[in-house]
Amino acid sequence: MKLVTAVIKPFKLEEVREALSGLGVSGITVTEVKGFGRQKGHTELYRGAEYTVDFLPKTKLEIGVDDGQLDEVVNTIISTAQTGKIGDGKIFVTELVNAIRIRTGEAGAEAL
Amino acid sequence: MKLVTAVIKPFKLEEVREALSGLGVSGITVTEVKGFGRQKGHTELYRGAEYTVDFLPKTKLEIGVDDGQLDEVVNTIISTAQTGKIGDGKIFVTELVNAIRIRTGEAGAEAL
Amino acid sequence: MKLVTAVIKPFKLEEVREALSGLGVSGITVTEVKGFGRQKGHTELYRGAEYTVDFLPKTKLEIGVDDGQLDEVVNTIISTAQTGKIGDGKIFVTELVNAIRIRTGEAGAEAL
Amino acid sequence: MEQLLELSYALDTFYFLMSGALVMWMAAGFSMLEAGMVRAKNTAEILTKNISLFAIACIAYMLVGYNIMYPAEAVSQYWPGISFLLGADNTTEAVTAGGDDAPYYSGMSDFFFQVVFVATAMSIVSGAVAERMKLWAFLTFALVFTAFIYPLQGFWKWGGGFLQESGFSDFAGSGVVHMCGAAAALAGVLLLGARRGKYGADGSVKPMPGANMPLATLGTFILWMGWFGFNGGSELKISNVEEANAVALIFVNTNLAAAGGVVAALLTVRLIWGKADLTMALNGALAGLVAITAEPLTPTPLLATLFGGLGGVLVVFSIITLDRLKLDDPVGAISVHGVVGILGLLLVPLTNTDANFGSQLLGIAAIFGWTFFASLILWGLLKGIVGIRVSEQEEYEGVDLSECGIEAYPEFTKPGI
Amino acid sequence: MEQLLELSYALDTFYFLMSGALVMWMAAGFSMLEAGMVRAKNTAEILTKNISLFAIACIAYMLVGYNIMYPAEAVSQYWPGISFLLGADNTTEAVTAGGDDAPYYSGMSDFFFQVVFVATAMSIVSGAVAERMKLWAFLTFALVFTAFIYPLQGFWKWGGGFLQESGFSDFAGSGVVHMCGAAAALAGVLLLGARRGKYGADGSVKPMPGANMPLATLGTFILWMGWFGFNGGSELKISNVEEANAVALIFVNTNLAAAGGVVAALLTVRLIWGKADLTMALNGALAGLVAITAEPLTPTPLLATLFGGLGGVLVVFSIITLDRLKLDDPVGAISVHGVVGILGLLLVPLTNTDANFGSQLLGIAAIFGWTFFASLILWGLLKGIVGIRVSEQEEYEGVDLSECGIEAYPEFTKPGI
Amino acid sequence: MEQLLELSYALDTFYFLMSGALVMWMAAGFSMLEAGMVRAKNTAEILTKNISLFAIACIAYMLVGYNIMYPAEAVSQYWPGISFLLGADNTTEAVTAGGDDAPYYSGMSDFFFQVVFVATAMSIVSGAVAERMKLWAFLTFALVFTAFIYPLQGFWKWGGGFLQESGFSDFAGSGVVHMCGAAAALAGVLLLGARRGKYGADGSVKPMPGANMPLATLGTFILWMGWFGFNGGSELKISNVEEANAVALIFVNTNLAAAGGVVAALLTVRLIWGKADLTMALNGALAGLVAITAEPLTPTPLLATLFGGLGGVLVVFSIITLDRLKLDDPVGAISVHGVVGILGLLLVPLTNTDANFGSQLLGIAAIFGWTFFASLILWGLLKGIVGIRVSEQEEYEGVDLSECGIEAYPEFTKPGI
Ligand SMILES: Nc1ncnc2c1ncn2[C@@H]1O[C@H](COP(=O)(O)OP(=O)(O)O)[C@@H](O)[C@H]1O
Ligand SMILES: Nc1ncnc2c1ncn2[C@@H]1O[C@H](COP(=O)(O)OP(=O)(O)O)[C@@H](O)[C@H]1O
Ligand SMILES: Nc1ncnc2c1ncn2[C@@H]1O[C@H](COP(=O)(O)OP(=O)(O)O)[C@@H](O)[C@H]1O
Repeated sequence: MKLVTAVIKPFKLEEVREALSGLGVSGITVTEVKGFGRQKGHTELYRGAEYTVDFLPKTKLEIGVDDGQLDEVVNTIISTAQTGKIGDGKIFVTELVNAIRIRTGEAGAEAL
Repeated sequence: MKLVTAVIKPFKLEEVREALSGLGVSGITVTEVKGFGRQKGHTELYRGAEYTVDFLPKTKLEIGVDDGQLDEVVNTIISTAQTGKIGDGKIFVTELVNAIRIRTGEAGAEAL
Repeated sequence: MKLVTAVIKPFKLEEVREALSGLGVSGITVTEVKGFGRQKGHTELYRGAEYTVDFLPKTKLEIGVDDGQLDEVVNTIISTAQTGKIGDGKIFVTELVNAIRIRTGEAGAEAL
Repeated sequence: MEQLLELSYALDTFYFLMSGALVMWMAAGFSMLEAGMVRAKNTAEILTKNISLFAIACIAYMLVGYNIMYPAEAVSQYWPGISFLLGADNTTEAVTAGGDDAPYYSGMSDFFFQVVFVATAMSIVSGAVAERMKLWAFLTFALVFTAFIYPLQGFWKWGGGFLQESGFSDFAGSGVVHMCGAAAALAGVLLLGARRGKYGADGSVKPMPGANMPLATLGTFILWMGWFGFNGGSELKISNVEEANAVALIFVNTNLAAAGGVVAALLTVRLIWGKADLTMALNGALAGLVAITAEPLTPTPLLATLFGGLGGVLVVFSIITLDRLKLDDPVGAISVHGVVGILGLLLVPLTNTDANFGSQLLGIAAIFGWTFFASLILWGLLKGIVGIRVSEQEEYEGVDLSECGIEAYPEFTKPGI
Repeated sequence: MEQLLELSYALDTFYFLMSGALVMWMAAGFSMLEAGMVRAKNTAEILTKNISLFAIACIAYMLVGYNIMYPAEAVSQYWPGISFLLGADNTTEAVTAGGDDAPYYSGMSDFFFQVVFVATAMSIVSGAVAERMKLWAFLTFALVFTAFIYPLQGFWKWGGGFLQESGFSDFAGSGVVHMCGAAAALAGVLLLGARRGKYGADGSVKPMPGANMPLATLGTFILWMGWFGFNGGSELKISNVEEANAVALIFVNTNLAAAGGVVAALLTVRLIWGKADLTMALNGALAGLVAITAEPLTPTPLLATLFGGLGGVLVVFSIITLDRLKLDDPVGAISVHGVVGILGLLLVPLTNTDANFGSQLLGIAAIFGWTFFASLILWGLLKGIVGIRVSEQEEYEGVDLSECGIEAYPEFTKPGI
Repeated sequence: MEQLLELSYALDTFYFLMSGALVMWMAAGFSMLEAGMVRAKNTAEILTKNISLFAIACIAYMLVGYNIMYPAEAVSQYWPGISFLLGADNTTEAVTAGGDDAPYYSGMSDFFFQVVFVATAMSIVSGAVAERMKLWAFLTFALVFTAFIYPLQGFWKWGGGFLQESGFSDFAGSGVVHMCGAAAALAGVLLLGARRGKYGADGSVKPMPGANMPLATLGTFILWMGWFGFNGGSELKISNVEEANAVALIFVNTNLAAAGGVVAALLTVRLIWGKADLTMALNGALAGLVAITAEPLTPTPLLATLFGGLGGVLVVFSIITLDRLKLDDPVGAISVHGVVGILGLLLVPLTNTDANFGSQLLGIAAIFGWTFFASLILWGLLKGIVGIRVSEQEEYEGVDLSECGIEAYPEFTKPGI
């Protein structure tokens, strides 16, 4: 099992969620985050003083997937979250030692 | 060492925290997240237009634990966070390459 | 590749970000979290009733780094985020199976 | 001379209307105060309650309440009889006839001034039962309270009933309006119970901080301002030197009592806990205002300040005590309007030689007794028939979702957290 | 006698000034209502629009608008001619001369009362075009609207133009102020289009909940209070028994119409959807107020309540219908002020025997026709020359950043989410 | 005739009381403005300061301040002597005696009107020292300022002291109230220092955006409305044609000056930075109001608009300049009330032929000098004895926690972030 962590542009969330649902992914955990990267922030102004907002709003998705599903999940995220403009985000994949469903105690692939 | 990531129902946070403290777990990092899963969202209404809120509020716990403590930590989370109703959440376990305490620079199990 | 997850004191964020930029780290994902640990919360009062706030505000950084950069990243975080007072936070390191740049589809070290 | 009488009538009517507009404004004050003192998830509902109860009060009082409170001819000193709708206004002839019996302000302006008082009394209730009471049960209560429960006791005092005859003294309504509202609130709180999680099994009190302190402060300032109409208008006349002086003194005393309440409450909390709890300062201002409402005319400004200060100290201890008794009142309405309302009534004889403690106690007993028991029965009926409390799940998720279907701050907070 | 006339003049002037101050306060009401009903990312901009449009309206009306609306001598019943700035006030001699032609209140107080009306009309527009219209295009529109478009139709009715002659009856401005503002708003919405994402290709309506319900409620209460000045002041005189009675009745009817609107709107949404949508209750209050504004004096209080209730029902259906027609009005301004404004005008003949349906229809057609088409041309010109809509990216990020460079709630929300 | 005098007395008293109520309302305006312009973590504390300073001002002025400012018999033109509490009001006989010396409004109404002015002056201070000053040190300052510092200079002008004799002209208090408050604020800011992190070592200015723009806007509208009482009431009489006309003109000019301030400030920021910074527009409105306050009666409406506009331009540059000088004033109070207050005083001779620049400069020097140095000494004493600044840790966590123990928005923000 793998844990896929994807940082995407916030307005893409709904689209990605639908695409993943289409693949049969049954669960996603979403966090609002701020991203710092190549994409530059913008300048705001307040009472004559300028300041740069370095961190941009991003949305982080965490999805536990079975090894067999990994590639299609990653590819689906790439194809739906991509705008081609800088700041589209990253996908990180880590190994899952275990996954458990709290409600039932089931562990492993059934828990996803 | 393992990193235990648990997604639970928000109102269970206090109970889980106390149970884990009881085990001697000395640190937890908590994030407010939104979960999408089998549990369905609810319908709201605004000026005559209905809409579904798909994402439900969940709370994510991250806990770095020593390998020996892993099982009791996981079991304790299961037993305290469980309501038996859909949406109780998931536990993901990943391997930790290292853990460091910033204050002292200690690494490994002492850092937890 | 490694994923470095650092939990630090919020007011240290800017300093850490600058130090990491100095190392050539090109991306960071930041989450506002609440931490529970050895550092104790404070007591508030509302209409004659006291209560303890157990969870303290912390900031979580996630940084995907190449293996070669790991040590300097970790050391830089330690040296900039350290105040020496309790509650400075933790760094967790996990193995990255893969990293992908959504914009281009590049994978591996180039994606970081 | 006739023109002078007409002009005088016009001035008194205008003064009445302006005072009434200021009291109407208090509805906004209660709304903001309560919206600031509840948690975010119950905010849209408390706002809905506040604007609706004001609307219901206005209609019910127009239909029947006003006639109960001020009957053309009362059946007895205890029972006014029932009639409906509003009568015709004064004719120019009646006014220019002059003499002691001639009307000196518009009857419609009187209705306007009175109707905002009943709405005030009802607004007191909504805060005490906030965060757990069903919306429609509450609005049903509001209808009966404003059509009947409030007007009847109002008749006893201001409509010429037995309390008036007995020498009971209540200038602008520490009893008739404030304690009356608080009595209805207390009955509701007793039948409703505390918010879930408010009191631990070990007797501990869990704070549930209000979501928006600027709103609560704004509400207090609005009420403070509106109170100039509330007390100032209750002089009922301004058109000669003596009356104008009286109204001016009432403004000054009302303002100073509020000021005394703020300072006293703030010092009290500072001495006890070492912090300056803003919500107590706000309650202190209102307590000062309630304390002076029973008699804003006979105290000197210095005494008015002290009376207000007494109210400010009392309200702090009352709020803590009610919490010890597990009487859960999220905004402190019962303490501010009820406990301090009684204080205000008992202070009257100290400066007003026409008043005495016996009559004051009688008035307190009559108003509290009637309002409390009538309300208890009404809340009880509602509880039996439709239920007055939302379900545990609804309370947990917030009544905004279950009752109103909307969130008050959809972008600032996460639902259900 | 002379002193009596002077005193009477002073009272009427003071009554006018107080009424005007209450109407000025409505500017705060519109600001809060609109700020509460838009999303957080567009809040600073709508506030900027509101305070600026008020300022622009005051200056434009002083420079030329007032003279167009109330010309010293009109060129014809259709065209008043143009002149600038304000004239001198009444002399003591003119006042104390007495008689039917003698001025009985200060001309400056009249200007003050009138200028806040034009600002009210303009405030109606800002809500309907919120969240997507460019700031400076909007302010340019405000300038022309308040200097010229509004005053011309105002002249037709209140300045002694052909609508006045035709027997068209509009006491305080359901048509001249409210429907006029709504007509300008409608023209703007048509040329501007809906907010991105508001209407799905499949005809679905996507809700975009307002960010701050307490603010929206506060705004409604402010408007409710200010309306006492709006309608009450429109009697123009209070200084004798008859006039004082009239003003008092207007206060009572205005208040009850609002109350009727709240209750009716709330019951309507409850019956349709089973929830008590607060925003509809707020729109109901305003609808009740607009419905009674065309004639607050001849209905009985009971009828006023019912008329307000009609407004409250109508506004709910109007809001849903406009959404079906994909006319995107974030705050419901077109429904509240336009659709219900027409209702108000058509209700007049039911209680005012001096009015008739023919003249009312003529008035509606003339005011709507002129305002709508003049506004359409003006919006069209602005669209062609500078553009009236912000870019897609700016709309997505919120106009606060692109137009004002600041956020309304920098610590409560995350920009761009 | 006697009845006419009584009625006239009643009208003037009522006019005074309504004006006073509007000025009292400005306390809510300052509270909301300041609460909106500070960061969330310092909001409950600034609210606590505002309501407490108002209360303290009312009590201190009643106890001694009023008598210092308006002594029955002054010791000299520079020193009024000290006495306590309020005297008896006018008798009917004195009023109906008629003649030039007869009192024409209630003395209590005068006190009421005056007391809200001193509270206004003190409210100016709280904004400038926000986010870092200790609560109790501030309240101690408020006590001495309102009991003594303000009343003494008020006596010099309005109480018949040497400034009055010298021909210094300040109609409603651009100097006596606004610049006086700003001078006390400036002294405080100098001893207190800037908020930590506000100014970079490299001279850069770090913005610390206010947390709640709708509140700040509401506050501005409240102040705008209240100013009608502030300036309008300062005519002191309305009961004849000339006075009524004067009050009406003051309303018109006050309103237009504010409008001019908004437009001018908005255009200025637009030209400099290309964005429409709402906070500058709000400061512009207030600057327009301050600019006209020294003389709202002699300018024409057009000139009043221009004077307001001048204020609006000046305030923008003043705010930037103070930041360059590292004088940290989170809400712009020193610029709005101090710098523009001076402008207002210097504009008087342009339209008022009774005024001259020499006397105006003397007045500015005397008021500023006395207030600034007296305040500096008082702040200095407080600094030495109890400290006036919170600790670094407290400032970082927000003064809400350390001073009040509560959060203003517990559910919207995370403490300490
Ligand atoms: N090395 C990294 N570690 C963690 N997060 C990263 C890293 N690089 C980028 N990110 C995240 O991805 C987002 C987008 O990255 P950015 O460099 O701006 O553009 P792009 O994705 O097009 O390369 C960043 O805002 C940040 O949240
Ligand atoms: N595969 C998954 N990856 C990440 N998070 C998941 C996954 N499945 C579920 N979750 C998280 O767990 C929560 C509960 O899951 P859900 O399917 O609703 O019920 P249950 O836990 O009872 O199976 C979800 O809201 C989501 O936050
Ligand atoms: N075992 C752990 N797992 C996850 N997070 C931890 C753990 N221990 C500490 N933390 C995080 O680090 C923060 C600081 O830890 P704390 O024990 O208070 O002080 P210190 O870092 O000085 O040891 C905590 O608030 C929490 O967010």
